[in-house]
Amino acid sequence: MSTTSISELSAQVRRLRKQDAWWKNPMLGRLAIILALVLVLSILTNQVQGSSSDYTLLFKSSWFSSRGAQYVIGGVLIWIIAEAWRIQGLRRIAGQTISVAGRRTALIVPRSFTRQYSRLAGFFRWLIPNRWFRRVLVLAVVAVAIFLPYLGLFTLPYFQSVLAGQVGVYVLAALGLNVVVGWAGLLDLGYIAFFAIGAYTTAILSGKLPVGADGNPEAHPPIHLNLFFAFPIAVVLTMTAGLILGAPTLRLRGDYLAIVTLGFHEIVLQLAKNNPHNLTNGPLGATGISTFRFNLFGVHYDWNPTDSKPYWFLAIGLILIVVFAFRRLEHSKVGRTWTAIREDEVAAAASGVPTVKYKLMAFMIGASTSGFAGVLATAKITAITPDNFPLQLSIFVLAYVIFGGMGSLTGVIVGASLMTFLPFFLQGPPSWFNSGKPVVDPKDIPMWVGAVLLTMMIFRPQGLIPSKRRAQELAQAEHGVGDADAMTEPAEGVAP
Amino acid sequence: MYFTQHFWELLFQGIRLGSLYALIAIGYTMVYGVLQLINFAHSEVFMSGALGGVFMLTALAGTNGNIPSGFSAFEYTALALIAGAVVSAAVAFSLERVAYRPLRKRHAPKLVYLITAIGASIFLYNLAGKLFGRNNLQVPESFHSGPVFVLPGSGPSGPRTVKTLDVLIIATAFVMMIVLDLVINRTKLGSGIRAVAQDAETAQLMGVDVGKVISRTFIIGGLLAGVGGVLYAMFHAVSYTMGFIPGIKAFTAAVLGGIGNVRGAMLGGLLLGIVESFSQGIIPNGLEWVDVVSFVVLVVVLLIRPTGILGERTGRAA
Amino acid sequence: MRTINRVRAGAVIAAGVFALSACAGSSTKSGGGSTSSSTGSGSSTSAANNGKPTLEIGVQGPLSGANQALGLNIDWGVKLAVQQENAKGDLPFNLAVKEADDQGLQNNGADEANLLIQDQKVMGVVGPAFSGPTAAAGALYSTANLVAISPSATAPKLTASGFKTFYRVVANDNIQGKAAADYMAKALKASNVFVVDDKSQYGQGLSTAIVAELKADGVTVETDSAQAGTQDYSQLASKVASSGAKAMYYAGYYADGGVFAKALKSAGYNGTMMSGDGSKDPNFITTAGKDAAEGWQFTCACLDAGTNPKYAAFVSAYKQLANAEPGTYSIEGYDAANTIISVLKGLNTATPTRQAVADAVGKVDYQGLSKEVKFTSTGDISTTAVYVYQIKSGVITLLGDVNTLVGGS
Amino acid sequence: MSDQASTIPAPRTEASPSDNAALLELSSVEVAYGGIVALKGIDLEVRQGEIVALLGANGAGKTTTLRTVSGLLKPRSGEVRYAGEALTGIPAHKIVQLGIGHSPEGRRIFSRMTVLENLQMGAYRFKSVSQKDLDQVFELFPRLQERRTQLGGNLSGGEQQMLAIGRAMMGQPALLLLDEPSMGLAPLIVAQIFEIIERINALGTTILLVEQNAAQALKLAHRGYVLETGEVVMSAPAGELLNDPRIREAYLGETAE
Repeated sequence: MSTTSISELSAQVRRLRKQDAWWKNPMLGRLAIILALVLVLSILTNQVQGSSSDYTLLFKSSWFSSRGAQYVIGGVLIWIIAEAWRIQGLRRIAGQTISVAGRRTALIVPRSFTRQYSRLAGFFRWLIPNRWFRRVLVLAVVAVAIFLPYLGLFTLPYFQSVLAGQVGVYVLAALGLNVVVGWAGLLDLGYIAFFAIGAYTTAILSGKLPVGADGNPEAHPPIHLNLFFAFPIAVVLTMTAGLILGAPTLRLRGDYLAIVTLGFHEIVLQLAKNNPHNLTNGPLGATGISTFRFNLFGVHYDWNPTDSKPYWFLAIGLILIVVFAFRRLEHSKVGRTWTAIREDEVAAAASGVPTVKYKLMAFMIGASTSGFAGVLATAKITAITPDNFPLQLSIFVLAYVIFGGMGSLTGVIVGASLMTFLPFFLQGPPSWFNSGKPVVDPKDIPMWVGAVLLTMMIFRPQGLIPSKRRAQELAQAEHGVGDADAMTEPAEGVAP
Repeated sequence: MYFTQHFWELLFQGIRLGSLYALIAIGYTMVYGVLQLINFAHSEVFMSGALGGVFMLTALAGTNGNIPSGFSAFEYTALALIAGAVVSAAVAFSLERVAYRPLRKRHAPKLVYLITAIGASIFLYNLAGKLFGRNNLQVPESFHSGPVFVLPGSGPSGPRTVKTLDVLIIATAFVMMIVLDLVINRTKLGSGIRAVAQDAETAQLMGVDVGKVISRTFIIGGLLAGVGGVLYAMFHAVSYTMGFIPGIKAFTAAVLGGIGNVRGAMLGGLLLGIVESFSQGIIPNGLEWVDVVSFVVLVVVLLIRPTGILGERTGRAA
Repeated sequence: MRTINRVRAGAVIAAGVFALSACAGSSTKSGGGSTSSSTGSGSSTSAANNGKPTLEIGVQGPLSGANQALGLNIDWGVKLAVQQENAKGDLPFNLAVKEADDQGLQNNGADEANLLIQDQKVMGVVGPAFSGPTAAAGALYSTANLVAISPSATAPKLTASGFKTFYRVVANDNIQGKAAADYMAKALKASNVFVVDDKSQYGQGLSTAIVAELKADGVTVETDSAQAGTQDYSQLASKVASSGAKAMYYAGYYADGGVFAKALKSAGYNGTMMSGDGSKDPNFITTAGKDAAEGWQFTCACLDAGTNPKYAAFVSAYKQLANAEPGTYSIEGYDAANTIISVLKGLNTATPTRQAVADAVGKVDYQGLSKEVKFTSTGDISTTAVYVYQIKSGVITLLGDVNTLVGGS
Repeated sequence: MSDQASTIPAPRTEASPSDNAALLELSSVEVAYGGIVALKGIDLEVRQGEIVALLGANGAGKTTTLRTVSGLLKPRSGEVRYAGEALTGIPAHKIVQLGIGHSPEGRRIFSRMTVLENLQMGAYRFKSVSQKDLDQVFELFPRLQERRTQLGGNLSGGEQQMLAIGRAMMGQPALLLLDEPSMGLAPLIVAQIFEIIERINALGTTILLVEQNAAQALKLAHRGYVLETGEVVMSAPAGELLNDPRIREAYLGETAE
C-alpha cells in the first residue's frame, strides 16, 4: 500500500543478485563435496572393522594415516583436474586432440567402411522396432534364461543355488508386488506376509505341520500331499488373506495403507511365532519338508534339494507363466483401469470406476503371486521358521521393484535379479573375478547394498528400465506438470 | 485382577515408553509434513543420537563404573543429551542435503524418496556397525537412579517406585514437546514450517525459503530424536541396530496420531506406549501379543478416522 | 546446469574409481598402516608365501544382518585358530579361512553351503552357526562329504536328521536344558521357577527343554516370552518379581538378556537369575551395566575357566586380532576350527580328501580349550558336562560342574 | 531492505499511469514444461501505477506468465526485468522481498491456519507484522476482521479470495499479481472484489491481473494483453480492446451486456 520508487527497487534487485561471500564460491563447494566424499570412501573401503572398545579405531586407520593422506591428495587432484576442465583450458586441448584423432581415423578408415557402417546403423534402426525381430529376441532371452544353469557362471553350484533360491523366488515375488505398487499404485510394505502364508501352507500340506503336543510331526500327519497341490491351495489362501487385509483398509490413502500393511506383516509373523493351536510350531518351525514330486503318465521325477537346477526350471516356468499373464493383464481393461486409479483416483471414481474392487483385485493378484513364491522357496529350503520372513524382506522386495523400474515387467525382472544377485556375487565371485576372493568384506555388503540403492535413486530415480508411461510421468513431474504419483494425494482428492 | 492391581504401574510404564516414542515420532511427522516423505532413515538419526550421547558420556565419565553425583551428575547428563541432539541434528541435516534435496529438485515421486530413505537407512546403520563394532556399547551411568516416589498399588515384592531415570525420561520428553509446540505455533520458523507443510508453493510466494525450512525441519526432528536416543540408551541399550524397532513403532505412533500433525505424533506416541503397556496387563502372556494388539488398535483407529486421531482435517498445528 | 551436473557426476565417479583402486593397492601391500588390517581382510587370513599349497576352512554363519555379532564371534575364533596354526607352520600346506555369510537366515543356508562346497580347497566347515540354516544346509554337506562342525547350532533334532557329516561342539538344548533345570531344582532348591524365552529358535528350544525337566522334577513353573527386540521389559520384570519365583531362567541371547537384567534389577527381583550359553558373554555385562549384571548365573556346556593359562593366552590373542573381547561361541568356533586342523594334521598330506577328513572327524578325540572334542555316532558332542558360571564383581567366574553342584548340595 | 521502505505519494494524477516508467518488463520470454512449450516468446510491459489485464482462454499461458514473474517457473529463454533489472537467478522466495505480491490461482489459502495467521504469513518477509498493514487490510475487507479467528478452510469462496488478496497485500507489494480473482464467485461478490482491486490500485499498487471475465477486467484495467496459445496476439489500452469486435466475439460473447 505504499509505493517504492523505481530506482530503489532496482537497487534492491541488484543487491539480491550480488555475489555471495567468498566461502560460498561454488568452486570451494565442490572441493568440500569431493573431500567429504573421499573421506567417507576412505572409511567405506577400509577393510578394518571398528571396535566397540575403541570407537576411534576406524577413524584413526582411515583418516589419520597414510591411507587418509592418499585419499585426500587423490581427492584434491581430482578437484584440480575437474576445475581445470571447467575453466575450459583442458577441454579445449582435449577437443583438439579428439578432432585431430578424428581426422587421422578418417584418413585410415576407408570411405566404404563408413558407408557400410551407416548402412548397418540404418539396418538396426529398422530392426529394433521390428515386431518379428523383437519376438525372436524375446524368445532368445527366454531360451538363455531357461538354460542359464548350464552357462558360464551358473554352472557353479553356488550360483545355481542363488539363481533358484533367491533370484527366481524374488523375481516372482517382485513381479507380483509390481502389480500392486507399479500398476495399481498401492504402497504395500507387508508383501512378504503373503509369502509367509504360502510357505506355511507348503509346510502344512507336506505333513510337517502342525505338530502334535509332543512336538513330533510324524505322529500327526493330518495332510500329506504332493507339493504341486500347494500352489492352488496357497493361491486360494493368500487371495483370501489379501481380501481380509484389503477389504477394510484399501480405502485408506497411500501412507496409511503402507503402515497398515507393515502391521499386517508383523501380525502374521507374530501369529507364526506365538503358535496358536500348535499350527506353526512357533519359532522352531518345521524341517524336512518334502519337495516337489512328479508322477504322472508313467513319468516319475523327484526334485532333490541338493541339486538346484530343477528348482530353477520350475521357477523360470512360473515366471514365464506369470509374465505372460501379467502382460495380457497390463494391456487389458483391468490394466488401463489400474493406470487410471493410480494417476487420479478421484477422477477414476468420478467416472464410475469401482476403485475399491479394482484395488482389491490388484492386491489379491499380488498376494497370490507372493504365495507362489513362498511355496517355491519353501520347497527348496525344505525347512521353515518365522525368521525366514523378516520385516526387512518386505521392504527389500519393494526396493527391487523401484530399483528396476516400477511398472515395467522387464525392469522389475532385471532389478530384482540384480539386487538379489549382487550381494552373493560380491561375497563369492567365481575364480576369474578378483581371483575368487570376496569383492568386499561380507560384513560390509549390506552397507554397500544400501549405498547402491541410495546412489541409484539419487541419480536415476526412474529405475533401471522404467516403463514408458512412468518415464513420461517422471519427466513431466520434473518440469512441474502434475504429480508423478497419485499415491500420496488424499483419497478425497481435494487440492490443499 | 492383574490389570486393576497394577493399573498405575502399567500407566506409568506406558507413559515412559510412550514419551520416547513420541520424541521419535515427531521427527517422522514433521518431515512427512513438509516433504510427504516417510523418512525411514529417521530411525538411524535416532540411533546416531544415542551413539553421540554415549560417546559423550564415555568421554566424561569413563567406563570404570564410577557414578558421578551432585552437580557433575547433572552436568554429564545434560552434556550427553546435548551431544546426542547435536549429532542427530547433524545427521538429519546431511541426510536431507545429500539424499533428499537432489530428489526434491527433480520433483521425484514419493516412492523414490521412500526407497532412498530405505537405502540411506541400510547404509547408515551398517556404517555405524562397521565404525563402532557390532556389539552393544557400554552406557556409563551419569547419575545414580534412586527412587523418587512410590506408585499407588504395591506388589508382593515391595512398593513400586519411580526412579530418577524415569522422571528424567518423562520430564525431558514433555519439556521438549512443549517447547516444540510453542516453536511450531508461536514463532516465525514455526509458521514457515506449517505453511510449507500445507502448501509449499504458496509458502514460497509469501517469501518462505522452502529449502531452508525443510532443512530446519530435519534439524528439529533430529534434535528431538537425538534426545530420545540418549534417553533410550540409558533406559534400554545401544547398538547399531537399535533404531529399527523404535523407528517402526514411532512411525506407527505418528500415523496413529495423524501423520503430518505434530500434536498428533505426541498423542500417538503416548497412546501407543500405553496400549503396549496395558495389553501386557490385560492379556495373559501379553508381551507376546504387544505388537499384534498395537497394530490392531492402529487399524481400528484408521477405520474410524482414516487420517488418524488428529488427522489433517481437524488439527490446527502443522 | 546440465553440464555442471555431468562434471560433478564425473568427478564423483573418478573419485570412486580412484578410491577403489587405492584400496585394492593397499590391500595387496598387506597393510594400510593399521594394526589389524592383515587379519581383518575379507575372506582369508593371508597365508605366508612359502610355496606350500593352500587349504581352507570354511565358516558359515551370520556375518551380516541382525545376528551378526554372534557370527563374528565365531569367525574371529576360527581366524585365530588358523592364524596360530599358520604361524607354527608345521603343516604341509597353508591354511586360510573362507567366509560364507548366511545372515543366520534359513533362506540363505543352502546357498552359502554351496559356496563352500564348490570350493575344492575347503576341507572342513565351522558352522552353520544357527539351527535354521543348518536344517537347510545339512543335506548338502552330507552329499558333498564335507564335514561341518557347528559351534552353536543347538536344536536337538539336527543330529537326528541323518546328516552324515554334521557335528557340533556344543551340547544340544536338551542336555543344557536338563542340566539347567536340575541345577535350579536341586542345587538352588527352587520350588518355583520363572522361565522366559526370547522367541528365537534357540531360546524356545532351550526353554522347552528346561520346562519339561523342571516339571519332571516337580517344580512349579511359570513361563513367558519376550521376543528379541522387546522395547520395555519392565512389566515382564515386575511380573517375575511379583511371582515370587526363587529362580528365573532367561533363554535367549545376551543383547536382549542384558536389557532384561536392567529391568529385573529395577523391579527389585531378588531370586537367582540365570541364563544359558547364549548370554554368557562379556557383552551381557556391558549391556546390563555392572550393577544389574552382578550375581547372574549361566549354564554352559563349556569349560573356559580363567584358571587355565591357555585360556588367558587365547583371550589376549583374540583381543589383538578382533579388537574385542571373545564372546559367546568364540571359543567354540576356535575349538571347532582346531578340531578340523588336528584332523588335517593327523592326515598329514597336502592333498587330503573331504571323505578322509569327514571320516577322521567322526573318530576324533581332541582336547579343546572348552572341552574334550569327541563325537557320538550321531554327531553330538559326547561330553555332556554342563558348567555353571556366575558374574562376580563384573567378571564371569566358574562355579562348577552341574553334576557336582547338584550332588554336593 | 528496511521494513518500512520510504514511500512516495501515489502518482494518481489525471495523466494516465501508462505514461509512467515500466515496473515490469517481459522480453521474449519462453517457458516450457518438459516438451510442452507454454510461452512462446512473450513481450509484455507493466508501468508503475497501472492495472494491466491479461486475457485469454484456458491454457493460453496467463497463469504461466504470472508464475514466471514470481519466480516459480524459470524461463527457457528471454528475460524478466523488474524496475529495469533482470530477475534471472533470483529464487521465488526472494522475489517477494522485491515487492512482488502474488495471489495465486485457486486462492491457495492455508486452510489449516486462521485468517489472522494467513495474513501474518503474508507479512513473512518482514521481521514483524505491521499493525498498520493489518488495519489497512481489515479496512479493505471488513469481513476478514469478523472472521479473523476462523480457519482458512472454513471460509466461503469469496472470503477466501479476499483473504488471498489481503494476504498478498500484507507483503506491501509494489506490484501485485492477481490470478483469476473472480473464479467461481457469485456476480455480486465479483463486483465487490473488483471494486477493492481498484481501491488497492488507487493506493499506489501496480496490478497485473489475469482474468477470464474479460469485460469486468477491461473496465477496470488501463491496458490489456490478449494471449493465445502462449503468444501475445493483441495489446492495447483497455478501452480499445473493449470495443474491438474480435475481442467482443471471442471473449465477451457471453459476458458482454
